[in-house]
Amino acid sequence: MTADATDRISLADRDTATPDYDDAFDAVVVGAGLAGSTAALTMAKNGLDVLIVERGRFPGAKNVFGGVLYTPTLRELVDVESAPLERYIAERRFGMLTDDDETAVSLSPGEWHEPPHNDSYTVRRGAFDEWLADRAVDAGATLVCRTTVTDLLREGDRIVGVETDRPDGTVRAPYVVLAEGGNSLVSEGADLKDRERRENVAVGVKEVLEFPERDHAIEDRFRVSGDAGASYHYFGEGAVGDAFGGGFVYTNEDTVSVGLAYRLSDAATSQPDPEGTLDAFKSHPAVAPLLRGARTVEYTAKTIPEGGAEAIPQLVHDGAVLVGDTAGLVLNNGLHLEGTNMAVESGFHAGKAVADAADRGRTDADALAGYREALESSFVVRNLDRYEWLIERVQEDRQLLFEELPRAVADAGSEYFRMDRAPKDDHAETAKRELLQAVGGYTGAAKLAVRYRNLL
Amino acid sequence: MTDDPTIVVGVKQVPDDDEVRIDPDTGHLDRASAPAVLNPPDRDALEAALGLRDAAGGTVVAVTMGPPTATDVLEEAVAMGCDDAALITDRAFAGSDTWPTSLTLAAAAESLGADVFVCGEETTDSSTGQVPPGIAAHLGWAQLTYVEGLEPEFDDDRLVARRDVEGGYEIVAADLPVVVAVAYGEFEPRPAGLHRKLYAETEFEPLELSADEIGLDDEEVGIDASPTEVGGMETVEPVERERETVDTAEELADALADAGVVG
Amino acid sequence: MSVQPGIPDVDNESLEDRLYTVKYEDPGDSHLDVTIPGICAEKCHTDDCVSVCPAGVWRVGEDGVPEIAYENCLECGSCRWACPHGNVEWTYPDTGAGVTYKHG
Amino acid sequence: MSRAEKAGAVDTDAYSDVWVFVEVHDGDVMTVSWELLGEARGLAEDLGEDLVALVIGEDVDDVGREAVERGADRALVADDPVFEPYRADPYGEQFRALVEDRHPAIVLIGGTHTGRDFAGRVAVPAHAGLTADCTELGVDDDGLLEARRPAFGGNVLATIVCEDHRPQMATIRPGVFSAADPDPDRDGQIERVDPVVDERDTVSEVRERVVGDTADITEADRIVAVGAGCDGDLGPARELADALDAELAASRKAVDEGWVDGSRQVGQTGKTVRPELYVAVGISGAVQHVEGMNDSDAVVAVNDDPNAPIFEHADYGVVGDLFEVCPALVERLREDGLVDAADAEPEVKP
Repeated sequence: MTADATDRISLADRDTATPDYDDAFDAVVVGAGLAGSTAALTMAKNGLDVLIVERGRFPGAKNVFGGVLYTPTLRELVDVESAPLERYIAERRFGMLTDDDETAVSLSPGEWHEPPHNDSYTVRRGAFDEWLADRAVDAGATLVCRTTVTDLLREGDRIVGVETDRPDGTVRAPYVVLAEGGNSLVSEGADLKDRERRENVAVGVKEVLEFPERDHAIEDRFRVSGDAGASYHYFGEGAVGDAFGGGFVYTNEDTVSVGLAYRLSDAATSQPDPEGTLDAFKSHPAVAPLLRGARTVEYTAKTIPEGGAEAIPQLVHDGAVLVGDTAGLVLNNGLHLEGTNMAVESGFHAGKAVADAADRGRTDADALAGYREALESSFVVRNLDRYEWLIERVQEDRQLLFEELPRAVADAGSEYFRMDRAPKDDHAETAKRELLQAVGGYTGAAKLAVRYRNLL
Repeated sequence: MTDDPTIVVGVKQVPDDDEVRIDPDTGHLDRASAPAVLNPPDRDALEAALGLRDAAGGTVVAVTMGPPTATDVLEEAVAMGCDDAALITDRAFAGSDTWPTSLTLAAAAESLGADVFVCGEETTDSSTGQVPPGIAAHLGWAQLTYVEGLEPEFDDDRLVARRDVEGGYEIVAADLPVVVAVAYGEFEPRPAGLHRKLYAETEFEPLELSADEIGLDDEEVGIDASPTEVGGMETVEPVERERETVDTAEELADALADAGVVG
Repeated sequence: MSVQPGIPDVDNESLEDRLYTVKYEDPGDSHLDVTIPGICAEKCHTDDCVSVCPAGVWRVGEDGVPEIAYENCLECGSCRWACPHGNVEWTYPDTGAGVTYKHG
Repeated sequence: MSRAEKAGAVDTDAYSDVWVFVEVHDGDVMTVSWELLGEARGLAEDLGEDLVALVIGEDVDDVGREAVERGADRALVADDPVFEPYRADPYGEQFRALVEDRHPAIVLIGGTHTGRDFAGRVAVPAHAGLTADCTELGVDDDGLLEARRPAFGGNVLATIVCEDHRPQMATIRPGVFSAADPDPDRDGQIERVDPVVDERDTVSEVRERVVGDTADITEADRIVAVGAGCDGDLGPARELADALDAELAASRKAVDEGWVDGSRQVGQTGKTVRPELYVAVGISGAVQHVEGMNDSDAVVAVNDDPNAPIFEHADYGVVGDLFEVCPALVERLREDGLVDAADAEPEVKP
């Protein structure tokens, strides 16, 4: 078998040398999560050359969240309906748990069954984040995976690029968007923010469960059909013991996400370990019936920045901005557990601000200040400010709010509906006394009402 | 004297082992579901080839036989450091068994002017290990299989290898040109450089070569040049096992004694 | 009336089974470490790293210095914040190694 | 070498006889060659053709004789210094010349490293059909070789046939078949064939060959196999093997890590074993491993991961740390007198 010399294929005229990508990109985005991909998409749409550096094998590979994606901003940037979604939220239910009782409130507004379904969907991050990153690539961004940013490049205090864990691993760019999530090693390593106190960080643990022997288990147990789904939130002693936090159960297409999150300071001191707390929560009389016969598909864990408004770091630096969880943009006040909408909104504003600064050829913090201003006037910072006082107060009253009140409400409830041969006046009287005792009589109740007046 | 050797590396796209699920009703491996990745033993081959270039200079070119989607493995090879890469693609290759496959890779090596052809000892999806010796036979070259280490002596047109053999090893010096099949797990594959990975994944275009361009007629390749065919498949009932779990070593000893297996 | 208890029991899987559900690529060596073992041995009596970890990565050795089963790590970072002495060296497993979540 | 004819098809009637390649290094014959002669004896009888042993090496006349005693009707012996130690190109040329001259219908080769290196090389010039790693052989009604091999993974056996190319070649995993005992009364023709190559034509040179432990785990009645779980420390497995008077074997991972020699590897790319007792220590039980030990009578598995697939293929499973379970097992076996006393001379020296 001899190909004579004339057939010899010459590669000499092919130029395959490695180009130098320093300053070939206008911006480098650290992390292909919701904030990172949104920032990249926004900048790309404004004509910037953007490089997204993702440490996972694919966008979403390293990302974990409770389970519900809020898409009001995303809807204006991409066609949300063509995204890989699991179910829209048709019912929100809040359960207050003592060790063995539940008192719950449920909302199922009819309008949530119509698009845009209150912009609330359950998703699988492994699928959704990859889809969102693809939108950014479609718009012209460049994505490189399996590459971890380990540090920032500086000239003076101006940030001029990133360093990665690969050989020949530095790349310069005028702007860097830090979207590395809550475990923000790069931002902290480059002194763009301090390490959070453990009181301001929650540890989250979660399982995705399937029901091998039962088809329609989700439709039957959560009373949903078609693409409708449910979002159950739980708090009180039965969910996370005496820690400050809460539990959740969300319905995906044919799996269920069940998990909880509570402060690291509690996990370190009083609480059994996260896995033990999850087991107890899943076995609670009000939760167990939803999960019987389930098998674990995936067990995950995550930390959530919950420092609120006062813990937001400096968002804008010379040549760099912080977005999403890296900027601590998560609202958790017990009723609202929102991080995804905040991440997308911050990515959007950051992207716009970088594009504007690039038009003016400036990289200094003042030129990027538009990002902070836009964020402060958006729902992101305003919601955090609104509930800033609540988080401190709930911390102070946690004994009352998480143990005594749920117990009192449960006892009052069972008292009010007790079936015996005593007259209803006695039942009503006892129920009222249970409640008043817990809140410290009428004066106590009045004080509480004033103390939490801004909650409604 | 070979001063600027051309080192061609054969790589292949295979289903990802960890993602291959057992199809519950047939008991077969459901390969279609698994994503396609670079054949893991090929990373050792790429490292061996790049190591040769580090030691003695030369050009390293990756080649793969497959459909256009196989370009991904060439990108990974270029990202790891290969100077260039070629996709050997032609409908005529469909249904090839190891005979025409080794012929095609031999033709590609010849057309690219290879002095050394390196590949993994086997692929995880067929694992016959026959293709490398087949390529050497088609070309009439020397062959070095189950190679754990390489030492170039290109000034004397020779390549020295340490081969793993039953019960020990051999040191074998082969004249160039030579086909090398590297043992799996014996090399430390290097991580791709950032700029090279960016170039490979966004700008690099592999050279596309058809059967004709590497000097082969359609009848020499594909199904009608393949001596073997699959006559049939039959499921073999798994061996029945007690599957008895015991808690302690003592209980195990007793169980074995009762079963008359020991004592 | 069925004999079934009103509250079904949920058979929670062991930590080992749970960690088994997550795809993992071993980077070869640990991405976690303690900065100064002496601090763990002499100064630390609360072992917070052990109590916060959702994956049983941290176990205190006899000499008071933690043993780190890094292959179990779910990369949440809890230990880094929980350690009252800031004595945890936390880096990401490199070039995409470590866990890969499908659901997340 | 001329371009192979178009499709390489041949007139199959011009090919007959079953050949077995007898692999010999420095006078030692690999047991797989005798196993193939044992099995091929039946094939030759089914076909009504001769069973021929092909012996290539140096000073190998007595190997030819033993091949006849072990079932061959004839032995073809190519005896020359150029053939020792083994190299692919001289062996390949010699085989090509013999095939062109003698037209064998079937050629069976042991699936050792040398066997695979040789089979892949020689199948090409003859445009032969070659099937690798077979575990079953048969002949169909029109005399075609049915070479059966496990389709990768799962429990499926694929039957490979080679209709109009010759010879029909197959490599067979060591340990699958059993060798016939030599019968001194058998006689058959030992034919010396002239070598067609000499040292000047060769393109490679073996500068050094270091071969130590050539234990044959395929013959062992008891085996203790060690895997990744031992993390490099073979102590517990060796002690257990000594106590049970068993051969030490290994999974591919343990061989790849360099802790145990390749000749002791059980599984798809190693050997098939059929002991009375197989103890898997720290072995996860990948499909490719189970393929090589599934014919064992009793299987014991020791692993600290309750999820390890090996437990599904074991008669007795102990979920625990092998560094505790093995010593405890050895002690208990000795206490109950189920094995020789502790001072039995340990023969295991990998």
